[in-house]
Amino acid sequence: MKNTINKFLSPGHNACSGCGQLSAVQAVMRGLTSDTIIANATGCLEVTTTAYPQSSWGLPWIHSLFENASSVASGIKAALDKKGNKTTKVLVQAGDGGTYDIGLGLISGMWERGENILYICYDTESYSNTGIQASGSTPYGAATTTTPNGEKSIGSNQVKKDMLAIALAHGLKYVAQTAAGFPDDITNKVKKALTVSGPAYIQILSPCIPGWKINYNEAVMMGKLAVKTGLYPILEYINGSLISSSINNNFKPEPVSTYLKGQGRFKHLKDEEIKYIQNLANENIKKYSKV
Amino acid sequence: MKNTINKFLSPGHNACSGCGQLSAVQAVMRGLTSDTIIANATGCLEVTTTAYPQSSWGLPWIHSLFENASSVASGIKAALDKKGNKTTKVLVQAGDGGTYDIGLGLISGMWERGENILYICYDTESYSNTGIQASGSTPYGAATTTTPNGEKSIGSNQVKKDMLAIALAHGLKYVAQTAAGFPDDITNKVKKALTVSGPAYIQILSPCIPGWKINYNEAVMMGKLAVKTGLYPILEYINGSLISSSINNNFKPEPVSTYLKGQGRFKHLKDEEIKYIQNLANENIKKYSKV
Amino acid sequence: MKKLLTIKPNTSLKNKTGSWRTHRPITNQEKCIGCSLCAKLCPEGCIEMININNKLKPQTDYDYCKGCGLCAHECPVKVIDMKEDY
Amino acid sequence: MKKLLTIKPNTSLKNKTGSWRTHRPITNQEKCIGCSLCAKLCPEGCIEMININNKLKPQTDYDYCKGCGLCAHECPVKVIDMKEDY
Amino acid sequence: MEQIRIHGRGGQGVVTAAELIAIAAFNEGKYAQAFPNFGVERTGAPIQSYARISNEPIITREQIYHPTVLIIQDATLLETTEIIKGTDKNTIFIINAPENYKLRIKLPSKKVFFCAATEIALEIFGKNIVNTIILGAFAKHSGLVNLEALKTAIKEKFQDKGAIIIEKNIIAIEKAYND
Amino acid sequence: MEQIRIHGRGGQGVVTAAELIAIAAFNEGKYAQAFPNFGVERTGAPIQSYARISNEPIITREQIYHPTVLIIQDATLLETTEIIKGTDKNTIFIINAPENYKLRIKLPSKKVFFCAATEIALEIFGKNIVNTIILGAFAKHSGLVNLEALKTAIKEKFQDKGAIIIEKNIIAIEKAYND
Amino acid sequence: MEKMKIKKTKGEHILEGSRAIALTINNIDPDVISAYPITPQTHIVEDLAKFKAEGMVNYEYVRAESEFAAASIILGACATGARVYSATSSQGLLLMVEVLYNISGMRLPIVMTCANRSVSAPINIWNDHSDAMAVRDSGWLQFFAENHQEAIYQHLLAYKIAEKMDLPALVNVDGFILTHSYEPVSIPSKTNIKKYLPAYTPTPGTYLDPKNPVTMGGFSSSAEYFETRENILQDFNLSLEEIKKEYRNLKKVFNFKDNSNGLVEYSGAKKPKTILITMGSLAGTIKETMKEYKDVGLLKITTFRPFPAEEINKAIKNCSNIAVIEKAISPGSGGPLYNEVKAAIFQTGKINIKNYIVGLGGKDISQKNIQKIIKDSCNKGKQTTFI
Amino acid sequence: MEKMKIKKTKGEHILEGSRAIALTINNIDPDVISAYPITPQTHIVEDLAKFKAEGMVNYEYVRAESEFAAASIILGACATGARVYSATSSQGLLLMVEVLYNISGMRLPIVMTCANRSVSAPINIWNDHSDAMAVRDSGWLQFFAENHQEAIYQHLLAYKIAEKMDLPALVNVDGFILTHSYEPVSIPSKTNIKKYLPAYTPTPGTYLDPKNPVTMGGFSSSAEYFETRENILQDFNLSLEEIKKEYRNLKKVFNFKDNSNGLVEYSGAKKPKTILITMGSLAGTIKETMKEYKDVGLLKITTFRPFPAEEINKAIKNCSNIAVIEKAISPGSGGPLYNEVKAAIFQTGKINIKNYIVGLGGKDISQKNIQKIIKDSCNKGKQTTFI
Ligand SMILES: Cc1ncc(C[n+]2csc(CCOP(=O)(O)OP(=O)(O)O)c2C)c(N)n1
Ligand SMILES: Cc1ncc(C[n+]2csc(CCOP(=O)(O)OP(=O)(O)O)c2C)c(N)n1
Ligand code: SF4
Ligand code: SF4
Ligand code: SF4
Ligand code: SF4
Ligand code: SF4
Ligand code: SF4
Ligand SMILES: [Mg+2]
Ligand SMILES: [Mg+2]
Repeated sequence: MKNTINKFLSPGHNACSGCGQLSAVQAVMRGLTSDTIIANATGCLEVTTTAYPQSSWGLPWIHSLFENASSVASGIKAALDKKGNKTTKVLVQAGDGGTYDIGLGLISGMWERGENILYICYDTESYSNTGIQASGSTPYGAATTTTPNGEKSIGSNQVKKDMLAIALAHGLKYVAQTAAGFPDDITNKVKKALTVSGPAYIQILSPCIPGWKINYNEAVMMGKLAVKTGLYPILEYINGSLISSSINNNFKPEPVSTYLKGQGRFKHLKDEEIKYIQNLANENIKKYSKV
Repeated sequence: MKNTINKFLSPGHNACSGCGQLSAVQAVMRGLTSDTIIANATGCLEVTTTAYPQSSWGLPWIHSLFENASSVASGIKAALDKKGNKTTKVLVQAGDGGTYDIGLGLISGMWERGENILYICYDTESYSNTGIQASGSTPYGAATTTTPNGEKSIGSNQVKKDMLAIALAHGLKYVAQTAAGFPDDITNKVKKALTVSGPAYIQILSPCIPGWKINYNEAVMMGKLAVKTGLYPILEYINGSLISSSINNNFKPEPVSTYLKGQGRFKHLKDEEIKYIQNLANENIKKYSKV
Repeated sequence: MKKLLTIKPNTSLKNKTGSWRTHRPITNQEKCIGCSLCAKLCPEGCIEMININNKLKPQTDYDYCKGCGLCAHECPVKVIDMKEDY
Repeated sequence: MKKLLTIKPNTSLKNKTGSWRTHRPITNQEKCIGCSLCAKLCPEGCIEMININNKLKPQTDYDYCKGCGLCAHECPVKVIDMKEDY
Repeated sequence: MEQIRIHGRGGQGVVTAAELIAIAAFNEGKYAQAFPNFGVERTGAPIQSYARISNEPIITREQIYHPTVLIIQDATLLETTEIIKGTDKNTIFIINAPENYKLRIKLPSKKVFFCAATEIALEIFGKNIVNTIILGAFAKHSGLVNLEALKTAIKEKFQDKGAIIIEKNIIAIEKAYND
Repeated sequence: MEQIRIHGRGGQGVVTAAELIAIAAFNEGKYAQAFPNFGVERTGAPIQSYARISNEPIITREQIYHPTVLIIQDATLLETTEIIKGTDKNTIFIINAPENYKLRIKLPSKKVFFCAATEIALEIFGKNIVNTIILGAFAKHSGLVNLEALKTAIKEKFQDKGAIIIEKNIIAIEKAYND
Repeated sequence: MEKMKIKKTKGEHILEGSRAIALTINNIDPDVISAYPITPQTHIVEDLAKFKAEGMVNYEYVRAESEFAAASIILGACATGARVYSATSSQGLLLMVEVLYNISGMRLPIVMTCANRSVSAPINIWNDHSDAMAVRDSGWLQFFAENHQEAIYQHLLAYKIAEKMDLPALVNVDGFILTHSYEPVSIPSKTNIKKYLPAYTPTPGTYLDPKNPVTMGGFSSSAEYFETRENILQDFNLSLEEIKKEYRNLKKVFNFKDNSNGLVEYSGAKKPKTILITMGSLAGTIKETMKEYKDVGLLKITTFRPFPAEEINKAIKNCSNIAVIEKAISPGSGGPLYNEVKAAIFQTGKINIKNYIVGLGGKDISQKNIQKIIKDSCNKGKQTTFI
Repeated sequence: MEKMKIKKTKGEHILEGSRAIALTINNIDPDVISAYPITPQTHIVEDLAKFKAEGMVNYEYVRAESEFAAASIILGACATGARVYSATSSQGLLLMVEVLYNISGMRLPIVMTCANRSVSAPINIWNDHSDAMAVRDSGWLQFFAENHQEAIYQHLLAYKIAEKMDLPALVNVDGFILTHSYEPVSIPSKTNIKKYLPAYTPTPGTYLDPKNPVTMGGFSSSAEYFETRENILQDFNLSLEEIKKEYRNLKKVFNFKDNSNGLVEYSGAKKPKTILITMGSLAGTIKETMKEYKDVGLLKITTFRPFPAEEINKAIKNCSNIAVIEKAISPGSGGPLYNEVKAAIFQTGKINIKNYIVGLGGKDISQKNIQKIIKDSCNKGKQTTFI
């Protein structure tokens, strides 16, 4: 495979050394063709790839605001429709903050319109770009700068919002979840999602070096561990049915403690909380098992 | 029952004669105690009940904007929490436009915070207040002023967004659907929802005289018909499980045509579209049957 | 100094919407079975169930009744008549 | 008249992020099994699999490699070494 | 410049009536203007609308304080003097009420014309929609627009509503005009 | 007024270094100011920060164009003259590099001091965190703050990070100072 | 025959203002329309939806779930090279604010109608200029229309200048007063509009196109940002001349005459002692009132952004009193138009200039009110008066 | 001993600006805090979250999912009688706009910090005053701080005036320059603050309370709306005196002296030929630069809303040149501060007043730049210069 150096996303960007999100983006790009337009929300990806007058992007790419990438994509789609252009794909890229929180209303509007747009959420489980504040995706127990651990705090006391369920509630034909560290899976899901007509949603767990307080070389390992513990299974829904899951016949879960103890954001957790999180994993394993 | 004249919502409001929404609101009020604060979104209910310097409300009541009633309620809750007030209930009232569309992002944020707030959506299936434009709740085939029927249009070509599914995707402990015309059911659901700790959502179909193009005396009839056809079943979920449904053992569906033909907004529909809508009802009947 | 912006509760009682009415609901108290449905459904909340000879009977407040006819339409025993009224 | 606000594609190639590196990945081409994983995972996208004697081998572009060590950590046969480099 | 003020209730087509006057006058080659004064009230609540007719361009936008013609679509509104504000001895009053209707307030002018529009409406539409009907009386008594122009206006304005509705309205307006 | 400019890379604690200088000077009874010059770059990219020390209140907010002391936390940055802009023959240079380090550009002053901070860092922290260490050299060679004040500053600033980290940093800074 | 002649001079149709605007927009031939309903803008977008439903138009009509979305949708479409349109009002405009600044910073030639209405709290649906004033710093061209016909021409002008200068434009029409009123008007034909406003063809490399894949909306350094802002201010200044030029052109193509030069319109006394300054539909009522005065003139500001400082200076040169009559306030500062006029004519030095705040929340402005203002404007005394 | 003495005069701590603000807010004892992170406001709200996590504070800290929500949350809490706080910046402030107008119209005494930053597009995270200027008509009091200490006092003043006048207040602190810098500062104690700012006790019947069930935010007629707006303008005017009074009071309670009267601060030459006018942290750099000039003075506007027209008139009375140095533009109009100053001193007549636009998008403003401005300000010629 000659095309690992991807002309859709050139080197020279300013992301952290070892960034899990950028690793995932590379895999997404391999799933696209040059006949694609990208609308990107504010966040690490946008900030680190477009320091004027330099851009890493090789595809037509636009950033407007933090919360409106989905509506911007709808506008792009309408303009293409008006031109009678039926081939060009429209892709949204946003972080978990732009997806779970500030952008959710506009995403719902886009999904409601039923437009043929693929939405990709790079889930760093916090607002990485602004210094690791909690988002709706921040998992229970994680310390962030707005949910620090302390005398009266175990870190975030909210559980992660279930974006997949929300996407499914909108009747999306293609909904999937995967993680950095599974590059071929990511690429394949992107390709598949693009064949579906109507809105599609892919969420990719993207370990963040300062956010998770991990070493530069650990992003992929953490992505894999999240999957292996059952905390972040790889899932794929078509027309609302779960058609594939990493929680399958061969699934032998790792204990969540392996995952938690490797990350600075969880290092304050006591046994009790770890048990609670193990329970969340166990529930996932029940819910998403596809045997 | 002496208290049918409800001091929480006095007569003298300016709603249309025969308004289905106001009929429903009366039933909701009977489910409350005086220890309640209401945050109300912009819409018919707000506009017709608070023409300065007159108000129909007998409870502490606030209107801020169209889209933010849920966040305003969170603020009210936080202020009560700070005061150590554990008894006062907080209620949000909004239309379908304020709920399905412009307010959705903020509702999601409120639900995510898990606050003990009851949200009631009066579903007129359009923006009644501004002259019957289509909302995310407008059903397939309905003519509105932004989805008029015409040479190239059968009315709204989008299907109604599934707000209940979205509420359930947020893990709400109490989610219910009912309709104007079932006053005791509404009152009971409100009472029940208020006993749940955590966010609750009740959606009430509220036939609108000019919106549905029906006679002044038909709002309740239409609410009942919507239930009887299976298009708008009465539903109740506790902890995510459907615990009661109007689609039960004794359910004998009326054909949707009875419902559609009684309403001006559907009168342009051809057999084909009526069939499609009958199908939607049939799917509901399958999905929500609780035998 | 700040003009008072809040509104006192239940002040819409000053707005006698009875003037909107073109038809007036007339209830046959005799035949009424006292089910309260009309009172519960009325969008104006202007029907009160009162005790008449130990039976609950609806009493319509014509100061506010807009004459929509909902009560008449829904009365299970059809004892409310809508009469022209203007 | 309007200043050009758009940016030409792939212009970040001017930004040689190799200078950020404190460690340099050194790949043992002999032992490499050519699985491409390193190339697929590198966040910089600066590893290219090239044909060396009819075998695919990774070639790292040190102009951009930030030295994160992800490739080394993930190489299934552990043939990438991170060497101090500053 | 002739100034017409119309009082009625939400849902009675008060605004449409003013528009029809303006369209009719325009079709007769005059300058015309119509505009509403909406409240937030719904069907049933009192509202008003305005129309102006002139041989000169109409540029003012103020509401009508001194109407040449005052149209009352609903006689129950004639309970306070608020509604007849700005009228004087020259004002023409067109009131929807039977000929023998007893006014509760005193009107400043003798030019008071009744039109039993509700009766006609119930007869022709089966509903109390009086706005077009009363325009028949308006045309007859004010002479500000002629009947033909009004009919054309109705055809234009109600185009979307279909032939039957147009026809009924034309019958109704003729009836009021010839009453 | 003494002006200190620090160059380094994101993640090396460039900003913290300036803050520590300001805290130390303040603790010695002087006026002090510190502020960063952030980019959007992440860990690894070149950034700079500023500190001022004075016996008078410091009110200016301009960036530091003519540093009294220039601290280079990462010698690889010393590749272009951009970085030494505004320095002159009086500027004190504190550079993280081994004593025998070969500079690729010419510096305008003789007051160039090397500190093998990376070596010390790897030894003490096992990581290339040099910001506090190089402050030891700064204290020694510039004399602008004394070692004790720096140590107190570290204790204050790193309070949240726990005793072990504070201790290690103090050992490291002492080592650099006494080197 | 006589009848036809009259009709010709006064317009070919009698239409509701909203309908007149909707028909014009359709003739302008936009590619993408998106909007969210709000009183009193609703009739415009309902008409556009209706045209679409009837299958007689070419544009894509995208239903938005909020004004924030509507503005973002047309942003995306315009960035893909489409000519776009939206309309809003009041709360809708306020909700869009972040997007509005973004659009102008991206230099997208978007045209939007604002059916002017007061802003909440308290909530009120009637006309004033609070909404337009709230976005006076957002980098949008702003036009204010006196009547239907002017509104129509301003929409053409707005597209022309927007596409020429790469700046977005807001056309302000007074809510209800213009949007819900009927009056005679001529709707320019598609063919004539094509002559004035050819199809929109942005320069390759400035929009989203897979064949020319550029990056839009990148992150900007201080130096870049600074330059960009200087550039936009310059272009606003340049657009003053462009507006005058294109307004002349507009008159030629559509064969009409008026006193306006696109920026301002003076009417009334040749040598006025008092000049009234206002914007929008109120100008009509003032003109009617002025007929009885010999020494009063009206300077109607038709272009509020860019602010026509030079034109104002010229117009007021020899008068002694100025009354700025406006429908908005900036709490803690006063009337925004008043302050901008004062700033513009600063070098004129001492002149008696007073501020009248009228019509907030739709309070009717009668000819009597105007008479009172004319009378009061000669007196010294209170600078700002609410009438 | 000597050491302690110095420390006393220059503040008791050396802190990051954000930390200093967070500590002060905590001492002000708010009931409810809600915010959404945005650079460069983040450190303030992170600190407040940290205090909360450490269990040493009393406020409720509500995580919001957007700035629109954060503003609405504090609105709801304040309407329930709570003292509230939020902080934001740039895009966040723009996203809040609809809520901001609503808050002021509802007359809720909310205090918010704005860590001033440029607004997009293009996106840029550094300091200027574009964000604050974008809400200049929103009906919020606005203060601008030069340094940490002033920022702290302004927060106290803001709460005081807000609660007294029922008006919301925005305290502007330059992003990064103040929020991310360390300098000596004194944090007023809880006890002292209580003396100046007692607990917030709104009048019964003006807030949400089941025991006194009033309706808030009702629909308003034209007449009502008009009155409400007149009332708010009046109260803004009245607050000018209140600010002066309460600033004097502040000095007394916290025992400090400066040249400011709360509205403006003059420093420099007694009889200046040239007066520079600016807001915020730039004043420091200017003062440093001015030390070398004999005939130059600086008028620092500390209260921008209400705009201190009278104070400005007094200060500039005898000077010949004015240079308004500001960090924002209104495209199509010029520098907003420049225009407001010109409008305020209109009656002064001809004076040489020039506008210098500096620091947009965080472009550093050096003392050299200021020297250049001082030199240029005496010349006639170009009105507006970007430096
Ligand atoms: C309206 C608005 N509020 C806040 C911000 C500041 N902001 C920019 S990116 C960001 C967080 C991004 O988080 P996420 O979407 O998860 O992307 P990540 O950086 O983690 O990849 C925030 C809070 C903004 N740009 N606009
Ligand atoms: C930001 C904003 N956009 C638009 C409006 C105009 N508006 C007010 S109420 C309303 C529709 C209300 O619809 P819904 O929520 O369904 O309530 P209903 O009136 O049908 O009961 C609209 C569009 C507004 N007030 N604010
Ligand atoms: S902060 Fe996290 S997401 Fe952002 S560039 Fe660094 S590692 Fe990637
Ligand atoms: S428009 Fe519909 S919802 Fe609104 S008051 Fe009338 S009937 Fe009720
Ligand atoms: S007619 Fe309508 S308003 Fe009157 S009492 Fe019956 S239901 Fe109520
Ligand atoms: S609904 Fe009929 S039977 Fe029941 S209480 Fe009313 S009038 Fe009586
Ligand atoms: S060290 Fe990191 S940046 Fe360098 S080649 Fe390996 S993965 Fe890529
Ligand atoms: S991961 Fe290892 S084995 Fe695979 S290609 Fe890279 S160096 Fe070779
Ligand atoms: Mg993230
Ligand atoms: Mg509705």
